[in-house]
Amino acid sequence: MKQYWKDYQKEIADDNYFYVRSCIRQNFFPGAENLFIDILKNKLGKTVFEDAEHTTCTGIGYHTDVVPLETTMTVIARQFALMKEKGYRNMIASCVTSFGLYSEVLDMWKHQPELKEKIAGYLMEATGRTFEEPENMVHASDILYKYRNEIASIAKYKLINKTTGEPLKVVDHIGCHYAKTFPERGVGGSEFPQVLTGLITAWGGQTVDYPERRHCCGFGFRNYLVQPNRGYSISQSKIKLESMKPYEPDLIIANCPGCSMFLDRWQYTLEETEGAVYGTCGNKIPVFTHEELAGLVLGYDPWEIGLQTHQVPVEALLDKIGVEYNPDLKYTDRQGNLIGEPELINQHVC
Amino acid sequence: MAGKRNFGFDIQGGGRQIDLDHADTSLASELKDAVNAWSACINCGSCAATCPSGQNGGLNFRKLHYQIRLELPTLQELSTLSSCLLCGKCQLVCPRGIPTRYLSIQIMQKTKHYVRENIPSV
Amino acid sequence: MLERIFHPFDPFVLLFTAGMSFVGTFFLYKVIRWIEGLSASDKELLTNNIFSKKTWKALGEVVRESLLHKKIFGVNVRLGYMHMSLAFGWFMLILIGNIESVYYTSRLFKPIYVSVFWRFFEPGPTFPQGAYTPGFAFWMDLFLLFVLSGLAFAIYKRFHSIRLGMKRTTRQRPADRIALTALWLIFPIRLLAESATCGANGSGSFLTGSLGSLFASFINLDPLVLPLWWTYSFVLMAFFFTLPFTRYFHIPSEPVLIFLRKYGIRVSKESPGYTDLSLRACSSCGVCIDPCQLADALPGRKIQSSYFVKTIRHNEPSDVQWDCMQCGRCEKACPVGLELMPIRQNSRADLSFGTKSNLIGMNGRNGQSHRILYFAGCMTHLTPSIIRSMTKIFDQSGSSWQFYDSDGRACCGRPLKLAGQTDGANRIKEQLQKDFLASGAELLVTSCPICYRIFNEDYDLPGIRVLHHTQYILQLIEWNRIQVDQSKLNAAYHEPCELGRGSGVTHEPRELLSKLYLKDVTPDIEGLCCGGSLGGPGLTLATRRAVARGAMNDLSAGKPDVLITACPLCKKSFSPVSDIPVMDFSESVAQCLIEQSVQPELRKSTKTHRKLPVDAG
Amino acid sequence: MLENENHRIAVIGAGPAGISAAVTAAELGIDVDWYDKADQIGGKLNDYYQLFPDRTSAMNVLQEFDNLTGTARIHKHFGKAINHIEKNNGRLVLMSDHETVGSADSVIVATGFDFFDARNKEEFGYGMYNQVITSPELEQKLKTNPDSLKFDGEAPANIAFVHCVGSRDQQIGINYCSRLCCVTGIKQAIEMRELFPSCRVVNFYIDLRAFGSGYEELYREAQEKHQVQFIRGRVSEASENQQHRIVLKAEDTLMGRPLKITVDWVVLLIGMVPSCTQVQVADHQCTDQETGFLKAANAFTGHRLDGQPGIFMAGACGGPMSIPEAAASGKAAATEALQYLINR
Amino acid sequence: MEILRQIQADPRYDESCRSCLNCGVCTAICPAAGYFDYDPRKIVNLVREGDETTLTEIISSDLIWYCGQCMSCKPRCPRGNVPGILIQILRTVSINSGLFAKSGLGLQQLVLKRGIGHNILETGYCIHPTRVDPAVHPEQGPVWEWMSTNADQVYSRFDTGYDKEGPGLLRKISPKALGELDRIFDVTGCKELWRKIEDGAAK
Repeated sequence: MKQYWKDYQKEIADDNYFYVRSCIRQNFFPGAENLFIDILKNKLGKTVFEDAEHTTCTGIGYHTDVVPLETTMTVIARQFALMKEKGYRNMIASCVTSFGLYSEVLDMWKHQPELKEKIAGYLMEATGRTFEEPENMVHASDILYKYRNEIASIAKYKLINKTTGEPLKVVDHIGCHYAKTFPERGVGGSEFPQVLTGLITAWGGQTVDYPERRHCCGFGFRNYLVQPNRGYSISQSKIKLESMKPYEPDLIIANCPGCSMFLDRWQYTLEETEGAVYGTCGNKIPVFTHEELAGLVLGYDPWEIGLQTHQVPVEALLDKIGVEYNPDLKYTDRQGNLIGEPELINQHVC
Repeated sequence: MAGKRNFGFDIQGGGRQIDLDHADTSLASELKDAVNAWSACINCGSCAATCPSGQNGGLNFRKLHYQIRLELPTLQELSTLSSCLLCGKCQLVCPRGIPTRYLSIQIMQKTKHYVRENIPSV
Repeated sequence: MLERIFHPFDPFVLLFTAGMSFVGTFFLYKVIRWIEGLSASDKELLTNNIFSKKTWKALGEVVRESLLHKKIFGVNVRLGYMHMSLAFGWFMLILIGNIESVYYTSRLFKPIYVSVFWRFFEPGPTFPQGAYTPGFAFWMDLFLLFVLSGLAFAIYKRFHSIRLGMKRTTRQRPADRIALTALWLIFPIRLLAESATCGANGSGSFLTGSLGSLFASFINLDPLVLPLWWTYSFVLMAFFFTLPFTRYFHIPSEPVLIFLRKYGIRVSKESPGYTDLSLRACSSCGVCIDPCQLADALPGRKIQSSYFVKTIRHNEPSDVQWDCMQCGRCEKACPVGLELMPIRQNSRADLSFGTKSNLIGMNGRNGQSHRILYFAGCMTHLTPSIIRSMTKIFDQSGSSWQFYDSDGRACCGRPLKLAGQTDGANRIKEQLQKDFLASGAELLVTSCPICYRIFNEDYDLPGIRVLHHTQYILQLIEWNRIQVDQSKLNAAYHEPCELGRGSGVTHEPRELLSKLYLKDVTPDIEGLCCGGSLGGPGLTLATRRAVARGAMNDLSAGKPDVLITACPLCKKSFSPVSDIPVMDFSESVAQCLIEQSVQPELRKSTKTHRKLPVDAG
Repeated sequence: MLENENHRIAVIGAGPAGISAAVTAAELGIDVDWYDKADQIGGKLNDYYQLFPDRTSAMNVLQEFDNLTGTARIHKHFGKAINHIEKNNGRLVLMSDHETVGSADSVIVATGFDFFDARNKEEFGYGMYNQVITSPELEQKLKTNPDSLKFDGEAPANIAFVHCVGSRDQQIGINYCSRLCCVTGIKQAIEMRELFPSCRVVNFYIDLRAFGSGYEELYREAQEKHQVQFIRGRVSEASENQQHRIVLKAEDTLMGRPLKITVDWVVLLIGMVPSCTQVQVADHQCTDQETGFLKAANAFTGHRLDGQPGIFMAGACGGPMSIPEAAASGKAAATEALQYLINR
Repeated sequence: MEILRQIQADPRYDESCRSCLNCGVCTAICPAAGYFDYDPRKIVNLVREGDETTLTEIISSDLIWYCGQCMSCKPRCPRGNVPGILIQILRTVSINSGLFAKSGLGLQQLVLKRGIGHNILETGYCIHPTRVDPAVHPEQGPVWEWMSTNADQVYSRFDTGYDKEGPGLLRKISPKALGELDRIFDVTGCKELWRKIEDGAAK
């Protein structure tokens, strides 16, 4: 019997994870990673370890060509070393670019052992550490995919429109580096990865298949990071948004922190520059990360998991699902004192 | 609040994608009726290879002919034809016997006003 | 007083007079428009030459062509006689009639009708006494008979043109039909009218007299006389009134053309007046139709000049303007000597081709100058063996030469001109001219008749002689700069249009042929077109092949072993349809060349500064 | 001539190759045991509409083949797939999964090919989008129900043919060229233009390999007479829009610019892969490591399977082949088998 | 060492630049090809052709700086090439040879090095809330402005560990870890690369 990519299941370890964080995710979705750890520990009862010593993987530096291959490899080797020292074998990357880069590095070491030796030498010379490759290397969204049904079973909300009873139309956006680089490292391969669709359907929603579904969000590293280049970045997101608009999606989820951020921010920018709005009844389309989506259905407080850090307001969607929340706590600090509000974008209510 | 702010970058970009759904093929159909064997081209490039104007740069007849069958070329692209010497070498080397020299004349004739009005220099 | 001037008079003459004055005024009006429509320089030519002996020369030609139609005689005797009898005969009738009237009235100036209808006023000598004694009446009858005989031919031709030795003839437009009928009626009715008059008065000469007395023998002619003269006058009027709108307007136009042409005026975009005159001067005789090779290759497609001239004369849209090969065979045959090729070219809209071309000249590319500049030409680059042969010949001859367009980037501009793109052509000309002069060469040799023609016709190259390689090679042989073995084969020469008819280079190639080959078996026919012509962009490959096959057949009449031509394009056109080898002169010369035949001192090395062409097959 | 009458040749497969092998052997006076997994002759020929390059009806060709097979020397044992050959002291035992079906002195393997499973080229959305079909499916539609090719009851406005699906593609581990998809695409493009004159037909190709006699002429006819458009560039992805039309992305490599078109039908010109019922011979690997097709001992000199005395291969089980080629190789294999029996 | 050799010496060369069919699947879905006058297929070809002058030309031009590194080209190529990775190689060679400074886009490496590069060594993160200035990131919108101006309060709401040592959200990376990073950057030649960027840009 032939195996089609769609049905392809990758190997995902079931416990004892070594977790490495994502620069972008921490910056722009500060609630997401802690939420993820919390779900694993307290909802699924798994062991997750985060090492205070781990650093960036230098991925952005690598893809903007200011950090050479050997350097990135050695930094990654160092993360592996930390994992080994703490006695873990299964690594979870929070960032899709990190994940892709780890995969790339492991693949190159497989084909060029001498390169691996060289890097081991560098690492030893620079830090005196030794490393071992992880036995299992996955992205955070893979874990949620693996336990999607468990999560569904203890979920408080479903991805269903409270009033109409219709399943929510959810756009899934997969970070390019999740599976395009190595199809066999993605659930369902590179063309139509199932990793997010799995979550959406398991939690009651329905995935939207639109023409530009596989198109890149347009981060483009140097093409965003240098201001005059940003036209490239925004035009790519625009292509996606225009293509999905007619399907009237309720929500976009992405497993890549960069994509989540850009699909969120560029909607704001496009409205500012072109007056374009891509959601229904004059609203923009909320963009969630996979952790945030899980947190939402599990009934975490929207403001505790950081939904207020999104530029696109989420209230309309929360109401649609019927999530309880206290508007007054949106912009408060830990103690509940108002921090001061960003310029509020007026909301249309359907 | 439609389209007011400028963030210092161009959202549209080059727009290089050929969009066959909206391409203007009017010129193509005119030429189809005017020049026999016009669609028989196999893009071997013989015409462009032997073309003196091609050697001097600017004109690539194979590409122009091919493009017209897809979409209406830009004024600049069309105006490259005005460096055509009508020497007719292309016609003698065309493996599909397309009267390329006449094709060249026909393209010019049918786009004359369009090009002249918009590029006085031509 | 008036009474005296208009004497003798009868009301019927008014019809004729009206017609006559109408056509007269119209003609004058046209002449003025034509002259207005001349470019400044052409006007100058007119004023400078009108009082020179050129006018007399022109007059002679007018007599030769407009009256005697010498050229048409050349093409076809019967046809010539037809035209001549009508034109010359009628002219004589008018002349003699005039003299006669002057003789009797002893008045030099009097209304034209007096002489035209003289027989009505003066019935002539009594019959039969004076009938056969040469006198006015006698001569008048003689020329009337002459005209009538031509008329008979004309009528006959209209119905069985083939019998007159013409394959095809022109079709009539409605206006032409009326005029034609009128024209046909004029002389029979004149015959009747005169005969009746003579019959009634018992006078007249051998024709009118005898006919008159014959009629008189069984009817009373008196009541018929006046009506017949009325009819005659009416028919004349009808003819004159339609004339300006028909091809018969060529009758007054042609002489004007002859004069202006003699003054050196030629067809050009700048002188629309002259072009219009030329178009008017075409008699649609159809002589140009048979020589056209496309008449066979493109049956049914009316591209021949006779048709084409008619369409543009009446500003009808033409769908054939791109089909003519411009071989010039029709132009050569045209009895009126119209410049059909330039007319055709100018009818092709200027689409500003070539205007942005930027030829990278040799000037500056190469410091050292050589005596000879070799310009192979675009087409020659597609026949590299010609280039190789020329290289060999140049080197053998020890000439100091330079391969101008070794990179195949240059173009002479003639193809643009042929396609009516004069601006582009001129632009190229300017660029090359400058470059040629800057090169310091004294001789420009080209292998391509197309280039040769435009270099000769349009380029202004003081101090540089332009030769086609056939001419150059012949000189080399005559000066013993190279020596050739005569081959044992029989050869036929295909004369390239642009070289032979186009540029008048006819002698050298034949001379060369006789030196190279055992026997010259070229059939004695006007040079044919190979079909490859750059003149007719609109022609499909199939048509071109058909033309080539046709020409090939005619050329192989003498069973040649090899077909020799002097044009790369002709070579390319014939090769695929020929079962005997087709060669350019340069190739056969290179073949028959006796190596090392030249005195060493002539063989100074010329290898420097010369790029050999890459074989672009 | 062969004296010993009780020699028997087995022919496995009743496609063009099998037919001409069986018929030739019978004509040469040998008894033929003829096996095929289907229960009628013709193999895939049964599913075809018209055959390139001259577009004769497949049915007529099949009929002509069939007329040849009426001889008494041919013994049909249809409806069983022979997928294994054992050797039993000199005789070749034919087995259909572990069950002995018969035996022979010489075997001609003509099991043909399978079509590439287009679901393995996910980016083209085959199996996901209804408007994406394969060339054999189009052949079926043309043959049985052309009306099913309408889109929303209307004549389709745009149709795209995608070349090299399951050919020349490292991503799916098929590096060889199936050769015949090109001309199939050309033929079907013409048929679509004739069926729907108003419809634009575009072929996306990488290299156009019109290798057979009459193929190039068909290509030109498609361009000139039928105005079929040929765009040089492989389709990169197909996705469905809201109207369930298919949006294709490719590069027009001759323009050097990306290109987008929305079409009513996408026809994937799928390549040929080894048949899943391809015969395995005991204790011996006789397939090509690269392609998986059967491999002759010496492709230049004959059809004998490598290291398999008495076993010959014919037709597309040895690699992509046109019908005439398959038939010819069937004839050749049969005569080789006969020589083998004589010299034995 | 001439350009082609440098390119081929890169460990990523073999996986990224095999023979090319010129089928164009890469360009077809390349986001940059739709936006810029850019054609990854041609890049692969130019490198395959290996003409030194052309190669020198392209690595001195903007051409190699358009790619957005999305790697969409990787899974599609029938010959298993990865134009996106080949671009990384070309960029590395361009920087090492100093030619990057000849093109406007190449010159941007300086900004990136001083931005991202320094972030890494100084904070241990590629980007940090304190270093994404709303003033130069207007497109980030008012919410980001709110977040970065009130970073302490906002981030602390989600993790008390914010900007403190020990695990947690945007924790302060220990001097020890930073020290190790710094040595790695030394040993593996990143600092060397940075020097080249600074020098090249200075010229």
